[in-house]
Amino acid sequence: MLKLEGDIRIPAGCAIAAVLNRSGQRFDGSTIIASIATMHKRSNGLGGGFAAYGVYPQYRDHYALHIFYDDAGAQQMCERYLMHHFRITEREPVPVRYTRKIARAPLIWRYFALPREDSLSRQQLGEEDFVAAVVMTINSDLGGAYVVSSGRNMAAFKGEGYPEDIGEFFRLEEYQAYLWTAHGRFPTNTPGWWGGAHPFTLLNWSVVHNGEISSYSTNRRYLEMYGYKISLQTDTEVIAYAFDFLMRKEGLSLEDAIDVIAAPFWSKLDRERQARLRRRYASLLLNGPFSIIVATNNGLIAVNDRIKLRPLVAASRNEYLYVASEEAAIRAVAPVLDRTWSPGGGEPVIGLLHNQEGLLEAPSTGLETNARSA
Amino acid sequence: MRVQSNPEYCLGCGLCRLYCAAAHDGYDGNLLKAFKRGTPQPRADLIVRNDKSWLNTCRHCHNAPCINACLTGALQKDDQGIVFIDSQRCVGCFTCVMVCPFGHIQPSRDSYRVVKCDLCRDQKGIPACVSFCPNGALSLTEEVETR
Amino acid sequence: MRYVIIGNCIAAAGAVEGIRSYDQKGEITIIDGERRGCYSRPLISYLLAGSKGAAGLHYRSEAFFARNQARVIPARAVRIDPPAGQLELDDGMMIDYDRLLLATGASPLIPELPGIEHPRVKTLYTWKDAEEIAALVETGATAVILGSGLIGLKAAEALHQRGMKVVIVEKQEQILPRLLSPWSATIALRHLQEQGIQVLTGHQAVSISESGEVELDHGAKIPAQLVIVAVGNRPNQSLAREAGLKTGKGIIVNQYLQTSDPDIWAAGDVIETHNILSGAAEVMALLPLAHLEGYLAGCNMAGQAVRYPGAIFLNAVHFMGMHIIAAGEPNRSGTVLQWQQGSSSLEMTIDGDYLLRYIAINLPGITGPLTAIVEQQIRIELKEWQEFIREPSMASLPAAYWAEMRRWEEHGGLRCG
Amino acid sequence: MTLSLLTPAFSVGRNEERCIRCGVCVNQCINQVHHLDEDGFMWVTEKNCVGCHRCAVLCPTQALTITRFPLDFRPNQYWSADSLREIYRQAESGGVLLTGMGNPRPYRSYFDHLLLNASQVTNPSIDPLREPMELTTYLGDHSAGLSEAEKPLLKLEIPVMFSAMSYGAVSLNVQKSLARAAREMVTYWNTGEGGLHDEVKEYADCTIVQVASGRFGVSPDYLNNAAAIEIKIGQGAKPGIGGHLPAEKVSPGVAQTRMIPAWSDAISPAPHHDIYSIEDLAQLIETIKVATDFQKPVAVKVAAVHNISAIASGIVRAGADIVAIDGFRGATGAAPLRIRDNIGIPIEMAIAQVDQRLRDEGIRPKASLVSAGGIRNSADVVKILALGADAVYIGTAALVALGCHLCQTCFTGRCNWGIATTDRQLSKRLNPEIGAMRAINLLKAWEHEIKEMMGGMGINAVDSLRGNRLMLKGIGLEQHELDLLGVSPAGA
Repeated sequence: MLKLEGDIRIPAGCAIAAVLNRSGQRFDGSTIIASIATMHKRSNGLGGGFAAYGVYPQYRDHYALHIFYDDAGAQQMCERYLMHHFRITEREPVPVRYTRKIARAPLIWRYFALPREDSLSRQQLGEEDFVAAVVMTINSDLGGAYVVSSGRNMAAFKGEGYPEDIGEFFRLEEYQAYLWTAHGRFPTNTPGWWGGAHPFTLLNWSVVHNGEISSYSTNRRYLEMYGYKISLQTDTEVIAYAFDFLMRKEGLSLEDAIDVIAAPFWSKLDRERQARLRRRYASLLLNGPFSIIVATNNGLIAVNDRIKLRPLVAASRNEYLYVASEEAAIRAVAPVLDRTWSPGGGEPVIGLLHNQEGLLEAPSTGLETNARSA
Repeated sequence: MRVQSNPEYCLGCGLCRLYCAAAHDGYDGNLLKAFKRGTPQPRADLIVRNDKSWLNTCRHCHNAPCINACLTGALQKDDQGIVFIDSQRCVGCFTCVMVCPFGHIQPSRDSYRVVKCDLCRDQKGIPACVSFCPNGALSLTEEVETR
Repeated sequence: MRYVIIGNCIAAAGAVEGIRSYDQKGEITIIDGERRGCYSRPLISYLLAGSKGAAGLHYRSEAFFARNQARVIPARAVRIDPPAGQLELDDGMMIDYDRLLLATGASPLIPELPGIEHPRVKTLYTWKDAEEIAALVETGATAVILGSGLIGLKAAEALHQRGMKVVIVEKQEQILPRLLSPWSATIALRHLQEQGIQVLTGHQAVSISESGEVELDHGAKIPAQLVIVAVGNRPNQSLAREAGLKTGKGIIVNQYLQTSDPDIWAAGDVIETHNILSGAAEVMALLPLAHLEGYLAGCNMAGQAVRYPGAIFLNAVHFMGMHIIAAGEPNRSGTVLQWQQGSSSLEMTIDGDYLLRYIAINLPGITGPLTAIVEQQIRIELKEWQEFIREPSMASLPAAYWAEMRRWEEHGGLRCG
Repeated sequence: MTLSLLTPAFSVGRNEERCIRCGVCVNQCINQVHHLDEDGFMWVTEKNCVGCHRCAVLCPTQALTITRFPLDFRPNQYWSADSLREIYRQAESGGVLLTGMGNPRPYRSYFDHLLLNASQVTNPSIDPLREPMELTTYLGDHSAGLSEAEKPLLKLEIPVMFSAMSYGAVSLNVQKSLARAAREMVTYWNTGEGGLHDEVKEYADCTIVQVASGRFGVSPDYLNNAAAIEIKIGQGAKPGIGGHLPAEKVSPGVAQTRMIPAWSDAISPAPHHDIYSIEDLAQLIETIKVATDFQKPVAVKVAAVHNISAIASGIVRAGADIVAIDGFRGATGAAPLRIRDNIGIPIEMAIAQVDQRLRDEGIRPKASLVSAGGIRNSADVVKILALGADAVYIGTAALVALGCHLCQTCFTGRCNWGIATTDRQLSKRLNPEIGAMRAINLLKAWEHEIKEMMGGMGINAVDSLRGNRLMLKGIGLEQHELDLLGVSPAGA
């Protein structure tokens, strides 16, 4: 019997792409679909997905929970759990377009929700920590339910299939967003499970990723020490958590976070702070070949592993920033560009909305350490 | 250039003498041939005194007294500064033995000539005693000759 | 600079090496009176014995002189004219010099005896002598050797090897009187006798008859095919004397080996050498000294100021399988230590904390250090020597000696320049 | 004296066609196994042979062979030859059986049941000859936040250190060799409980000084003349018992360094008599930190015993910056044989459990974990790091590099290799220049191999290997063992 993502670690090769309008002007999903479709051959039809920011302005304060259910029973159980912790303003199935190219789709629902005050105070957690904990509990403990995305004014759309077919299935041309990321997957096993597709998200974080993190177990065991429940056994999940831990919990700047996950070699460090970061967060160095795009409502960052073992190209044109595994994927949607470049290993491409200074809304100032140490 | 002996690390095992003997007189480093079939002759003596031992090596002196004293011109210095003996010319008068203040030069086993360290100048590589010393007590130094 | 060396011998070779150590350009001219090239005198007995060919006699080859750009003139010097800086040769040629070295050596002493002019009475001092003696060798006939010094014994060995019956006549009560003590001489004598050499000590020849019969002082007569006179040598200092240089038993030089004429140096058997142990100036006709003196004189002629501290008597001789090595001062007395085992023996004379002299028979291995101890006057207590003499070997040499050797290695200090 | 029932342990063979009577075997064997008389006749006293191979290695004609003495008992699976011989020994001596080095019994070695991973297709392996490969490791308390002052850390360029071996147990030349090698390779050597000899004080920057129950040589100067201080509670070869350096090994040099009278027994008590509980340890750690002005990390070394996880957790909470755990294969200069062979647990289990326990408690960043005892090669290093250690100590491997042949008779002080001895003549046999070179070569060789293995995994920093149990698969292990080690079986 084939094992599902989460039961076993499945390495994968991939295509990634992202388009950002730095002024915050929204555009529909056809652009990103056209871009990722160019790299059809980089995926094998076993996974595709998108993250979109700015899609739910009407519920910008709500957590938009997109959830896959295996069946109605799972949905019932999960919804009972959700009600317990959230006030749900709106609940509906995610609109899809059934085509022959997409099969075995789960039940896909979305909820616009706010944490219940009583539940929040009972847990003695910050709001975001609370939401994250609920998401992780659903994903690890509630069989048949899987939270696809849980951020505000954002959503992830993913499933088994080529990314362009997934885009068509989710009717992405009907959504408007200022930031789109996309992923086409080439897993080396057939999980046949939609949760395994990218992007992987937590709160506002989304990660699309091409590569294999050889340091997976080291990274994972470190994050587990801080309460992260790793349910998917995917690198992407670990990357998302690593960013969440470093930036949201530890309050690191984006630059610092990059210096942790793609730390420069000891011999190339030019600032004592980089050395200090390496010493403190040695276990969060992402080792092995990867190119990733990490996005939040504020923008994106794309980065390679420190010796650039996977492709990554960036380009800009006016207000638009493009990132992709291949330049062709950018040219396909923006034939005329101001600038294209191939960032070096560990050298991030950062794209932020004009009014933002970091990937997080309000960078936490508290430099708390050892969140759970005794 | 000379072989320097460090009593600090000399074990007194005597391997230097064995390999020295086998490196000369045409034994070509073959210990068994030298000691089972031949009459091997080490070129330097191992001195064992109380708790110390060392190989009494040639200092290859500048203006060497042995060369000055040699009746026949058998003792010579080559271009590298190695004091060596042309055995064909040696008559075994032992005048050199008498004037070597270090007692390095010694009569050959048959007493018809003398033998001394030639830093294995006929062999390739570093002197046999140095390369086979098991404890690094012997070293080939470039240090200026004793004056 | 024009350097001229009179005599083509050991000292001359040393002088060439000394001069060339500091002066690559100056002209060097060597006056070779014997016209035999630079050969080693001690080797002529091997020539006589037939164990060495003529080719093996050379101390330094012609190539050596060529390499050092030293011109060798086969002629004898007959007169020096110091004010003119000139030298006259026996062929009438005049040679100019800026710096002159007298290395004229020595000649055998010839006692005044009736019949000493007999054609079969020879000395063994030069290559030519050896050739002449060789022509007279007759197997089975008797050779009488007057004197049991080094030359006498080497002649005895050579003639014995050529099949002659050899009789040594020694005026003193022991053989090798200048080298050995009575005790060690007895050991050496026994060895000679065992080898079939007849030795008559305490006697001297009084005449040699027409037929070659040697008559001794107690009336005995020995019919001899060959008589070798080996009763001692004397420096060849007539050239120096005639040139007005200061002379004594030999040419007198200062510690830079310079004669009373500042442009003339002297070295080798012809000079008086400072005896470190006795403090006296003596003629010390020893080959190792000849080379060293020549070398130092050469250095000084080339403008250096290297002192020659003097020397000690030292000699290594072997005959008929016996090796005798002795060094030091025979004329001073002290505590005598003796050791004997098999054919080997050692005798040491110690004065206070200083070794004065040693005589080693068939025990060559340790003599180098002993020579150094005598010569450098390394202070070693008597009781250490008493310990050493129980089993003399390199390993049992007193600690003070090894300490001194270490000091030499670390700080330099060998006497040799 | 009555007849001894003990037959020789080894048989010494001499090939007469090769023996040239050079006498090297005679002059090299301190146990007087070989004899040569003036007539050139040679014979051997085999009962003296400990199987150290000094003679065979130095024999210039390879004329010697050392084999087990070929005298078999009637086969008996239960009463082995060794068990009979041990009884004979005790029946003759009436004493505790003494031995040296580590536990040789055939207990399961988990290292030999773990396999490493390598990259194929889905990610590229990295060629260490072409790409940088980092082994830089920092040991100590990493928990300080970025806004706080960083705690003192030890920097290692290779995660391999030299285990504690005291001057007295080993010769000064061993310490000099290891100290030089440590400096060259940017790692650390450990004084053991024997004080710090004047001649190795210059290596302070790469020295870990030990404070153990005997407190030998401990002074403020001693503590400050080091990069770190290690409190030794116990060691893997003999957990629960103290140390005993026999008087014969307490030479004047050892005596001065340990601050005790010469030629007297040096006894380290079984416990520290000021540590009867964990809070006492906390006080000692604090005291040492105060004495060194909080400038140096403090390590605590314990033997891997049954409840090691709880012990390690307590040690971390007591303020230790480094926890060194010594497994049951750890070696010693002298230990009672029954203790060495029967006490403690495997280091692989101990590290796996302690690492997980400290993570579960969220205190893993507060201390580094050093694995000691039984690391034989670079693969063992890689495996133990993947299980969760930050670095390893090597003792036996280092001594073997210096020439040790594991004859297990260190306690006699008559080590033919100049290692486990304080005898001047024997100590000479280890020239520290050669010793240092050999130790450096060993570490360099391991460094290359570790980098090759990491490169194969697609990892270019040792940080990413640490605790990376996905890189391990168990082979031939029971499920409960796999669970304890936190690895999955090969093929799964």
